[in-house]
Amino acid sequence: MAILIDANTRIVIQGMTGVIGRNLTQRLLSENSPLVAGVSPGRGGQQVEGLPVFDSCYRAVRETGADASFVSVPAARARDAVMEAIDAGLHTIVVYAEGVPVRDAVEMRAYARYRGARLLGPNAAGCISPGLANLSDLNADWLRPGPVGIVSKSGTLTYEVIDGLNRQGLGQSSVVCLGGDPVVGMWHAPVLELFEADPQTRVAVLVGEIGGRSELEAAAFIQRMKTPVVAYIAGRHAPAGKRMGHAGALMGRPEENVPGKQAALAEAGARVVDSLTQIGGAVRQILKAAKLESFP
Amino acid sequence: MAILIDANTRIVIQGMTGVIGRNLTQRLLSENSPLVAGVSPGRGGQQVEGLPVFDSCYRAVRETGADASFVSVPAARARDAVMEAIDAGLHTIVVYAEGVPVRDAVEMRAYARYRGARLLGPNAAGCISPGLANLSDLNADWLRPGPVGIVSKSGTLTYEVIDGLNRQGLGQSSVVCLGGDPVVGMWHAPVLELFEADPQTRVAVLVGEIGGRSELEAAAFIQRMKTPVVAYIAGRHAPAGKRMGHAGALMGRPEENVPGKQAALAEAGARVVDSLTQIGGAVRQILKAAKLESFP
Amino acid sequence: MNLLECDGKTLLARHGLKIPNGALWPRLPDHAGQLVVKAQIPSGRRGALGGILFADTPEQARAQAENLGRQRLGEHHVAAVYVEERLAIARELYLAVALDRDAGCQTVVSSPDGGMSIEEVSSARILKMPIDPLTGPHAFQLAEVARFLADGATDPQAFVPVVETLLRVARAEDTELVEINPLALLPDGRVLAADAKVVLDDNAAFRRSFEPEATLKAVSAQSALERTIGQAGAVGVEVDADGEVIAVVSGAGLMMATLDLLKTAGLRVRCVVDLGGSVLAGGEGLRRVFEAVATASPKVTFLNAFMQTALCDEFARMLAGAQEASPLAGRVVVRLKGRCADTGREILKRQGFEVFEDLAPALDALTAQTNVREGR
Amino acid sequence: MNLLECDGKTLLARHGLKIPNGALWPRLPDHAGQLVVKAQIPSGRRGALGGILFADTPEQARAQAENLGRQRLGEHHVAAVYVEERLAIARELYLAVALDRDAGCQTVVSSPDGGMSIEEVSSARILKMPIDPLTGPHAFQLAEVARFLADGATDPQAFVPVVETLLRVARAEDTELVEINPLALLPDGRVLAADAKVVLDDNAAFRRSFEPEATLKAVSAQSALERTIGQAGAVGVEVDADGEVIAVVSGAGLMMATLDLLKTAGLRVRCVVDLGGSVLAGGEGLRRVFEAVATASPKVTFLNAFMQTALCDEFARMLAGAQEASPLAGRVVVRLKGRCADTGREILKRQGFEVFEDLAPALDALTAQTNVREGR
Repeated sequence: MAILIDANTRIVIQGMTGVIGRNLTQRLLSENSPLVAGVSPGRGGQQVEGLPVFDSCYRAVRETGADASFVSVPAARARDAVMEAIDAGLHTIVVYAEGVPVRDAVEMRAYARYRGARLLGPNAAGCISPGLANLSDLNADWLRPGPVGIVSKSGTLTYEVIDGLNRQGLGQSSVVCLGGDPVVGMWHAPVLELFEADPQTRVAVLVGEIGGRSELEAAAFIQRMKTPVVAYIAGRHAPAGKRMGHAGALMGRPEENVPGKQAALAEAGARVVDSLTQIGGAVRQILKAAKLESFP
Repeated sequence: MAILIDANTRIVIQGMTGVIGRNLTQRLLSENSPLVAGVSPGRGGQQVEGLPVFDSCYRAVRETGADASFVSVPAARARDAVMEAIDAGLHTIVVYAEGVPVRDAVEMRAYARYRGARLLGPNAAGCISPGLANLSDLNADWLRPGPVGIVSKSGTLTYEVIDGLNRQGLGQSSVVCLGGDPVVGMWHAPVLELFEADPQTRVAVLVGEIGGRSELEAAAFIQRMKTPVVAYIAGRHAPAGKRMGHAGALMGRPEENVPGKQAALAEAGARVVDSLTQIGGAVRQILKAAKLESFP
Repeated sequence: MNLLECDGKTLLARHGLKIPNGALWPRLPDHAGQLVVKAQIPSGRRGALGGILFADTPEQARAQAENLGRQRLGEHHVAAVYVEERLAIARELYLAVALDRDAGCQTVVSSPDGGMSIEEVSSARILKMPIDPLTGPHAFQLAEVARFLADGATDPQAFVPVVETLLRVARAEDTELVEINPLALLPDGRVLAADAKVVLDDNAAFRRSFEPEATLKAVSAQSALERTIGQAGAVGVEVDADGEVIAVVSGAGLMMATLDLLKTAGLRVRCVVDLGGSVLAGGEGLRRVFEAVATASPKVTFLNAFMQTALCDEFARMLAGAQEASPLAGRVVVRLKGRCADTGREILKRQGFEVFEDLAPALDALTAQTNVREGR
Repeated sequence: MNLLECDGKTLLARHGLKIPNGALWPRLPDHAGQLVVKAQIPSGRRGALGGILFADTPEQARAQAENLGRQRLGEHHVAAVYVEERLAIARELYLAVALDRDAGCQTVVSSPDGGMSIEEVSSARILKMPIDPLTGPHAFQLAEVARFLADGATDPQAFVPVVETLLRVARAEDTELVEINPLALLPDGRVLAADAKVVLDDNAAFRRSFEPEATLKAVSAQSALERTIGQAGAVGVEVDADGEVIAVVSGAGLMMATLDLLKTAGLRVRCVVDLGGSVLAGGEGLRRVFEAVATASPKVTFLNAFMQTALCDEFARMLAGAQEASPLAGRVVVRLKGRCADTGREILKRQGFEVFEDLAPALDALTAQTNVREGR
């Protein structure tokens, strides 16, 4: 099992004929990710790496049964691309672009919620279910199937988490990167909800950062969650008033800073670690303890 | 128990200072329905039967904690009244007016679904949970608490169903009238879903009519439903091409006529009766059989 | 309300859609070339019925129009005749905006294959594009419809403003259907509405300024009896012109169920009437409904009223008044139940009506003494 | 981008909001009566700092403005001086449209109690009205805000167009915040924006035509080092002016985590840099980032890069080139991991850098040889 995407997912790349789109196409095909088509208005009928390119998401859905999209278009065009994807019925959508106007992000998010689509981003690395499907900027070679689900805002930070798990010999069920902008489609909690329902996921790792209430909403859900959660929040030493690379990472009200989020998560029953480097070990311990419990 | 409304519901009447609003206020108060306020723009500060009237739903919600509304305004003003009610957080809303433009009904319905509000109507009698709360045009004196849930498009037809149940000595958990217009907020299926989850409801009665797909969607849900359902569809002998009093009751595609809907419901496991007068007896039989099963 | 072609086109033109140069006879369009003379009837089979003629000169058109205006085509009297320039059409397409009651939105229906009934077009050649009521149409939706209409053969861009305008018409005029079939692509690239079928939402009349030019009566599908009942504020549905029973019922749902009960019992029903809330509320409308019923001289009038909020005794008094003003000649069977119904029934018994509280005995009385159709 | 009052007001006026008659000194407004002379600094405490002066004559205003323009108020250099008519105000209100990142929408914030910081107003006197992004503002929402502002004391209708316009500004100009405090109700019933605080979304600059008139540099919260790094296409965050370590990291999330690790290890960090995708993609930006870092002469530069898609050997070659063009004087500790990282590390070792594959040994190297702050 996995969440959000699996081997039956049918992926399109919006903006496939651009440089980033072509590179991603090559990579996803080399990884055997279930990529079926591209969408580039005005370029319908062309091919990229043997895959058909359509003028619209509507046509791609009609001709290929596509249901997920990696939106690889410039920031200024992301809104329309996402709205069209949602309208055409693509229900898992990743917006890679950084620098999307927040008004556009607001509209994408509202439309996705209204229409029941799952939107990662803007400014998101996307999601990957190792061995099944890749709808992300992450390199599938570094992951392997396993019992750990990861939900993070940041893509680069996620590499580090995966590395920590690899050291412990632990693979991933799915890895989900939500994006670093102040307004993004999905928050941590609904992803945790999917991990909770996924039999493969034995432990969930939540990686958060300062700013916004996503991690606090997640804490409220963790209180009712059976799957154990390891949580790490970045930005403890961020100087006040500065945007920390992610437009959304900004010191805010006390509960939105590291101590506030850590406290909420710990109180909800998550295993909170102070350092990035402690995540792998914490996951290993929980799995070990669970095994001892089930085989006394 | 009951569905949609109960003794903890806090009802406002939008248009309370009008003639219909005042009459309804008197009646609901005489029935001890939990009515808390009225809303009439420009009349904030007035009182009706000792209840405060507010200028807006926002104020009514803030001052009284209201969560349900009976919209008793002229058809031309229904859209704005409903949009405001939804926006202010009233989550169970009945639109009584007949003759609402279909564009307005379309917008109300979309907004209610988007924001998670439960909308009955336009052209709906509303809903009532006997002994607990009345958010309808129905007279509470004719109902009493019991094991039967009723969901119907029509209010007047519902009187007849209640009469049939009364003859069998059977009361109601809740009675829900969806409205006779072609586009209304809730359909039968989500109400059945609520009945299914309600421990008081031992049998659900579905009353439908020709036109539209609501009863067909309900049939799809009944297949997974444990609570037994008795179903009746009006309009078998309606002449083709005529609107049968309800703007939405119109012979359409074969599956939307009486034989088509009856077949879908019967196949899904509902007990389908041909005549209005057979509903009470059918419910009685099902309850009797269930009792024999549980006390062998 | 169904508009005739000429009014539909006027409505479209008002919002900026191009239509052929045309005029309602006895006027003629100011056009030098060939003309088309079109009977204004609400039927898609107009051409097959001989309702579309071609004229080389204004004189010929005038003669054809005069002749056509006197005809009956199929079941329709020709209400009016519309004369317009004859177009040289390169391609015939289909474009409509239709209310989808189940999806709860307007839907753009388009096909590159126009000129025939849309039911005859294969589904692969039809694109249905639902328009979200909260966001309205998106630019990429218009582009997709335009691409589908262009069908790879012409520049899609020419269709974008047409689709956009048609959606604006649907919204601004509160249409249930606005259909252009064919949408004509001319050799010079212009796109024109060569026909127009428009159904307006009557409930939105209060916010619409449009007044049809052609007479409406030919368009109305209502019978004379239905119209009279409608003018009194109730809803009448004629079932069988030879029927013996007219049923007057206190509500739409119960009306349908009552019709089912009567027909299942083998009775021949002339008409059913839904009194509706406004009629129940006041005496004048009720009196006029009963006047209309009386003029139809039914052998049996069945009044089926079950009222939990309105008062049955008041209702009975209004009814008694109506009976005195315009008496019903045949039997009157009454089922009256609800608030203060005992008094109400007493009042009506004194009028000589056969009065019951419950539906079953009332139906028994009806079937016992009325001719039941053979082979029920 | 934060606009100064004068530019904020220009923006509001462009959309039709009334503002006092004013001009940016050395110009003076064409006004006969008393004047207000206002220092243009991004601080809500401007009045308390002596940044608002009143003048009876243009001569007095000119003298005050000249003096004020040379001053420093609190931490701010006065960027510009704005002179406007002095208003007779009947009531001071508060109105703002603020982006609510958590609700994911614009929210109208209003209070009948303006003129002070909104944080000082009791919550019962503040109305927050979220605006749905799909439907936009409803008429009944504008009416509710207007009623709240009127507070039963005046006609709400005067406020409806003000609220509507402010929402139009927020949408058309892509604002994160547009705040009018006080919103002035004059004795004659007019409503004016007596102050304006506007924060624009920089990401939307491509679709906005507005050019601020006043100098921006005073508004920018960026340090010189941050600005230089920003101009190279990366994001620099200055942490401690006396810090010894500059960390350059391959991504925003990892940058934050790296800062946490360094600080927790007791190191004093001058600045952290997020290289971002565009810098990683090409040599020129990377060279300029390293040039900027070199000019800051850090005792230690820590490069922390973990890349799964970009190639580490190419990255190392670009880095070597940058080092040759503008060498870093102090120690350079590198953690390089990812695709083709073996070759990359070899290249960087040859540059004399201390190179590691994993984070832990790199951190050990940093703490072992760098001054660790006392009392960590």
